[in-house]
Amino acid sequence: MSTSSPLYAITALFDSPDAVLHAAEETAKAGYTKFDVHTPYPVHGMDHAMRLKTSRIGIFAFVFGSLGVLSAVALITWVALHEYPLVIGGKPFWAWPAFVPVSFELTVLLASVLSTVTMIVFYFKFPNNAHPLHDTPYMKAVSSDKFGIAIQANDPKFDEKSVREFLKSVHGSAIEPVAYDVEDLDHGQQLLDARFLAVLAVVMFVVASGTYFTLNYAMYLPPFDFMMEQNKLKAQKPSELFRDGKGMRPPVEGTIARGFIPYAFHGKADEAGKMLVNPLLATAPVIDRGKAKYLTFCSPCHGNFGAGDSRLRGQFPNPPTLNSDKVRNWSDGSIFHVITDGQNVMPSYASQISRDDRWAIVHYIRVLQRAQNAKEADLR
Amino acid sequence: MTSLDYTIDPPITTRAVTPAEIDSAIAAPLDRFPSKRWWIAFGVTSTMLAGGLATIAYMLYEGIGLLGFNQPVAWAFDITNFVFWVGIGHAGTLISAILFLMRQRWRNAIARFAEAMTIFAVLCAAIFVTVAHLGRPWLAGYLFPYPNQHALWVNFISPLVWDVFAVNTYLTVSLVFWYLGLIPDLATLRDRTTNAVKKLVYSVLSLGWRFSNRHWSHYERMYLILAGFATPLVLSVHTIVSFDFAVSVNPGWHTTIFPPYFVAGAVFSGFAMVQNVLIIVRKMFKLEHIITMKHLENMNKVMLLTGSMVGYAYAMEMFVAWYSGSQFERFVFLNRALGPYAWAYWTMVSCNVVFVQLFWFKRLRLSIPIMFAVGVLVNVGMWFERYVIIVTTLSRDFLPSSWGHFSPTIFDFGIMMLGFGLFFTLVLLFVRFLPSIAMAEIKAVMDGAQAKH
Amino acid sequence: MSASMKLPEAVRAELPANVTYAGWAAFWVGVVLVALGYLIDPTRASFENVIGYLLVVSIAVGAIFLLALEYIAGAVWSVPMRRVTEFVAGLTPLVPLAAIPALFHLHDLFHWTHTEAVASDPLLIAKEPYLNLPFFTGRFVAFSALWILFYWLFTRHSLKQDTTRDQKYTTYNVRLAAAFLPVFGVTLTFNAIDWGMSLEPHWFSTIYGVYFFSGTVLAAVATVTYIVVRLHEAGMLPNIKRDQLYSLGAMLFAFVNFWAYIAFSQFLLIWYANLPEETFWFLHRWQNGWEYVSILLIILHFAVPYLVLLPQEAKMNPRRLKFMAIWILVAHIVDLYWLVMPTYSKTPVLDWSTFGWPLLVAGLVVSMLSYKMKRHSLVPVGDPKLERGVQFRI
Amino acid sequence: MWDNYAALSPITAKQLGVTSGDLVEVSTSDGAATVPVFLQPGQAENSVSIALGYGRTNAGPIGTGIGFDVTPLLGTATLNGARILSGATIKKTGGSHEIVSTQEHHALDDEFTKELHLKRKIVREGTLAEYEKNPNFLHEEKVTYSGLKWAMAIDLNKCIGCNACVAGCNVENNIPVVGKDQVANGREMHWIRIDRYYAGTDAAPSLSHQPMLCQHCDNAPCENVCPVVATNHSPDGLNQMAYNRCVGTKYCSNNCPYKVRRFNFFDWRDRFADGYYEEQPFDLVHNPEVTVRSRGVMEKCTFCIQRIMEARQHATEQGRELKGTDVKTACQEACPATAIVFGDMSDPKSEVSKYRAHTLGYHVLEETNAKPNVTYIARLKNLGE
Repeated sequence: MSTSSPLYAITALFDSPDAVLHAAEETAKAGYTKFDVHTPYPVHGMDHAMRLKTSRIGIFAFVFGSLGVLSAVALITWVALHEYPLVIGGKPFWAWPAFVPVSFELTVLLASVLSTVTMIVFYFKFPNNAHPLHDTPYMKAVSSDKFGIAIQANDPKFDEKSVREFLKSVHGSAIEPVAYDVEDLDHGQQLLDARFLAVLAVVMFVVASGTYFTLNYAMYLPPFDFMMEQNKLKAQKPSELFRDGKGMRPPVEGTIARGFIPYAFHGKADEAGKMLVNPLLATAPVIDRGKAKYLTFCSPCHGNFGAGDSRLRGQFPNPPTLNSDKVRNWSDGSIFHVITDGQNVMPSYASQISRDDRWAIVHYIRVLQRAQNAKEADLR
Repeated sequence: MTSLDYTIDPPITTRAVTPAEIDSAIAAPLDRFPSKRWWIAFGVTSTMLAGGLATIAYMLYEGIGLLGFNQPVAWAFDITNFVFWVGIGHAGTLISAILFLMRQRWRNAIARFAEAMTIFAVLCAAIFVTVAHLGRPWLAGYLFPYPNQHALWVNFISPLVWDVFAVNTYLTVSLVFWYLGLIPDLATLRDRTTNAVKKLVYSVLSLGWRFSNRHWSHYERMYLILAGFATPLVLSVHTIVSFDFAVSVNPGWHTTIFPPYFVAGAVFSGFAMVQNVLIIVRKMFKLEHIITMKHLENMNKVMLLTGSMVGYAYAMEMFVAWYSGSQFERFVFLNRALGPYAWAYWTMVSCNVVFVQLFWFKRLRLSIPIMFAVGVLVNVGMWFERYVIIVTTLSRDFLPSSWGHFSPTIFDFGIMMLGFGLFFTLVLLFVRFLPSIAMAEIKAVMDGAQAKH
Repeated sequence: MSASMKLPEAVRAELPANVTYAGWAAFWVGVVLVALGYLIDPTRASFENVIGYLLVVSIAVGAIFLLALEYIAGAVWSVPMRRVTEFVAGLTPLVPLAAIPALFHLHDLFHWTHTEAVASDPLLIAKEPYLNLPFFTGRFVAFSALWILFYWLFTRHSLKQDTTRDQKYTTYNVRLAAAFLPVFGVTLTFNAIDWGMSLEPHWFSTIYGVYFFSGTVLAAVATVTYIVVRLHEAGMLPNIKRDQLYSLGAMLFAFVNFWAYIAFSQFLLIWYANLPEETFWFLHRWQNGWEYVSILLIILHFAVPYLVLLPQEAKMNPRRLKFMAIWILVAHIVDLYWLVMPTYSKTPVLDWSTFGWPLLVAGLVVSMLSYKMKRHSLVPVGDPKLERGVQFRI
Repeated sequence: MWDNYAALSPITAKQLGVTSGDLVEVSTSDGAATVPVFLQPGQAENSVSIALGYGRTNAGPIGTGIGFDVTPLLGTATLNGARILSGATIKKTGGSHEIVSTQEHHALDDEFTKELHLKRKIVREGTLAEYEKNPNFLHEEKVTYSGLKWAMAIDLNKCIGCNACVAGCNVENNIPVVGKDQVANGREMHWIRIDRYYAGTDAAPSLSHQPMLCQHCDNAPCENVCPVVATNHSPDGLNQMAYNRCVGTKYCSNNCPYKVRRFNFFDWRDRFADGYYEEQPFDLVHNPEVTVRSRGVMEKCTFCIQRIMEARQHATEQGRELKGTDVKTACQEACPATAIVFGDMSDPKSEVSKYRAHTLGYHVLEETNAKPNVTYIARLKNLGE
């Protein structure tokens, strides 16, 4: 406490709550506004004596509580009705009685924690360990069993001599000046201090990345990866058990699977064109089906109307039109064979398109061909 | 009965003490090297804790099948211990919040201690309901609602999610409440100590508190508001724990009286635990003049009251099970009293309802050995209450084909040890490092503490 | 305590004549309405009689409970106003009278009294050892006798203290209170089961007794609060300060919350488990117009009192307390109506006959107060805790 | 039941002074074997039945050393001929063997627990005469739904209690074997089980059995209580499990009135017999369409959802709506008596709808209002009055 540093306040100590209450009343009456009373515990009636306004912290609690209930209801409603509605136990999606407990808890949580933080940070301007009163004999006294008054130097009516006399007049003892520590001078609220913000940023980064790592990786690390590595042989996975290393076993030679009809004309386009006959009748449902399959599998190259004018034109050898005389004169079997076996750069579609669907496509191609080359009779 | 004089306020301490004496009496254990007895106790509890942690680690490695539960008794020691510890945690908030709102001045001497025990007990409960209970505890994060790529949230209809919210809220609010009360005391310790390290720690923890009346004014209002929030919160927490059972369709679990009954039971067991620990602490730290016989007697009276409420609930359950006429209900309650777990049921009834009736007599209420014994029995009884509710109900429910028996394994006792080890270790550390009685609050209610105008 | 404090002298205040007349008028109008109701539709009248009976029980027996609570808790704030509570409890000897008309119509009220219905219903056969007329009547007589006995003992000790100023009577009453609380718990519960729950004999809920208890305390505190505030305003209770009023307001607030807590717990559990054996009771109260009564009940009995009494200032504001006391009494009557009447009628019924019993009871409370005030001091001057009670500060 | 045993009627056992678990020596003219006793009400007096095929010495990690070899009882003449022998004697040897059964035995003379399955209407039965007189002696509530909704019906008249459904389900759904010690602790994993109940007296017992599996309730109590929505309802009426989401609170099992949920207390596959399950060729044994569940996860009957999905895929390929008849569950296929019917209950013409509408159809534990989708057809007995 060097004498060169500026004065913070003049302090005085009192021995009983009555004495300090009386002194506080007198101080307020004398017109001092920047003064404070320090007591080891709250003394009843002091607010009135110091002419303090009733604390408004209750309003914060009410606001934060309302925020809690609203955010809970909003979150639950959004989840239950919009984000992922699930049928649970035959209950309605918005099962309001079941939402009451969580809403209540969030209300209490936000109201309690946020209003306490508000009080400490905004009303008390804490954390602040650099106050001039700290580490003074005055503080040591009022933290145990004495009662004190400090009239601050920045009070408009402050005058060291008159304050000392005033304190003496209200029977204060140990009247002492308290000065600012040099390093205390600029220390007020330090929430926006750069160092504090830097620490905060580091903490945020560590917490955020830790949470991310935990939620996305740590929970599934071995040995907790049980269901990710299941002891079962999935289709097309290898198996060490078999000499050829294939998990899927090929059928025994000369056998065919139930319901499977082998295609006898692989590589025999001419025969297929001669021998195969479309087994489906050109009914409306068949043509609709053919259209759907055509638009799915054929149109990407051959175009929506079979004109060979898709967006792929120019990227590859150009897909041919299906409306050419050549194709129009093909038999149904030839078209079927090309779909089944492929031709030039066109691969086989046998695995994607079922047999019946291929025949339906053939019907639809006929429809397209006829539409592009309509005779007058068709228009009637 | 002439000894009682109704015209005067009952004194707070048994002999006149000055505020400075309060400070030194309470801060003394913090300033000296712990006694040999403390080290022995600490050794025992930390060994229990270590044993419990080893059990948990082995379970994590091998699977929770190490515990004894089965189909149909899929909950047993884990949830019994969870409910037990949550229950213990209820005395603290009751003392600190509800008795505060009722302006029971005697609560000031024991509030700090009870609040600390609340926090420790809720921590124990949280451990049981996650690592000792879940089949895949490493996925416990799924119980929290957080945005994720599956767009899947928690089931807000499930009572277990309510539990997550309730226990976490309770833990957080209790911590805030407890810490708020600690701030002035930490500031007092800061100003008392001569040790530089302690001074630094207390300075940081006390956040720069300086006993300013401009702060006290907000502080007192905030304390009142927190008490106002904590009161419904404490009811809601054990209510929600009771919902864990009562929302089910199982006869014996689905009983509408569960919410108030569980709350009463929780307060009952919590008071028994606080009373037991305080009896030891006041003796060890020579605080008999601050934590007086009157405190213990009042706690015993609360135990008598809540114990009788629990007895009322047992009787109502029995009566209404009979009155319902439903064969499932009737069977379950007969099965409790006469079935394979009848021993547990009658242990529960005798410990919770019968023994506590000794407290009708003032002499027994004031006898330390008797009240200590009854307190222990109450906690045994309350543990068995949860055991009876969980195990007997599940072991024989709707389909006789699926009935079963539960018998605990050594690992069940291992996790149980974890709870007691953790709790008492934390209690021992607490009495060693923090003021176990709220100094500022005691000073505020002593004779002559307030102005007589 | 300081010797400067002057102990209050015995206060002999009388209600103004017009208030007493209004009380008697309300009483007789109520009696006429009830009698007319019985003449026109005895079944409906007996259901309304049950509401009236439960209302009297909750006010009178609730007041005895408040007396016991003060003694057992060693509370001091309520001592200066305890006579009011005692006067309200003075209704206790009249409680059985309120049930007598209904006792002659038990057959209209209770399905389980129909032997032919019981014979074909396994559930009712199972309940017969409890739900039968001799036992029912026996319980009614026993409960009434116990309540009157405890009322008589409590007030006798308290009144004796006015003259003797002997502290031993306080000790007597503390012990009496300890004995009363278990008796209160059991009798109130089974009385509620008898007159409320067994109206729908298939339904059961273990929390029913607690539910009725929450309403009981609320009704008693509201009655006492209203009278205390009115007497205070009339200058007859000068020792009551904002601090004592605050305690009354806090009790109202606490029990409004407690009621909501119990009511919601019961509803949530039954809604959630969705067992037909329980849900039908709530379904009756959520159909054919009863849903509006249910919603009204939530607003009347919880939402409004909660919001109005929430601020600290409101709990000590005499005008607001007076208003909320009446409000809560009305809500309590709606609560009883909601408990009882759905058994009588598929749709809510409301006309002149509904008001018979509330008027009768209100008149009775005023007349009882007027009668008692003429005979006894309005302040328990001999109570050793009186001085502390007067000095009580929050 | 883990081992084989000598089934004796309670009355015969009382005469011999033995009870379940006691070892007895059974001898025939050809030889003798020591077997534990298991009381079976309904077994004919003075007779004993024993299952063959146990007590093998070389049957792999699971089969070796399980049960008791009773082949010595069979002489060369009987080995290939009739297996019904007369003139056998039984002698108590002292000593006992722990017999592990998935269902507790309830004494027929304990009034407290006796015949609860009938009192609770879990198993409903009538007599033929009763049915002829009044076909509506059971009452069934009718509910209407729209859209495809899966349901099952089990005809208790047809069910012979052979356990083929249990085996079929185990194979289809990758259900692990848990070992005798775990079965003893009530941790068997079967998704479908045959519940059996006794009624009457020791002298004249009557047996009821009932296949019990997940009932896929409309108001499933298990779904409400799951905190992580790991179990919920599909639009086609299935009560489904998301194994990946399950954290293992086990509340669903507690709240299931039928106790059909099964919990993986361990990773059964690495636990049993030194990780025997993880060896080759067990990856080939497991159905690739079904998750191999890990420890800490709850599981239960899915109504063979993998088959439903496959059928739905075929239907989509063929450009048509999925029909109820497209799917057969594994238990249904395995049932030799066609007691199990599965299909679309929204289709009034489907077989399962007819069963649901049948006057003998009932749901187990209707009191709980769970609205199950498994209908049982009450068993009629012809007492030949």
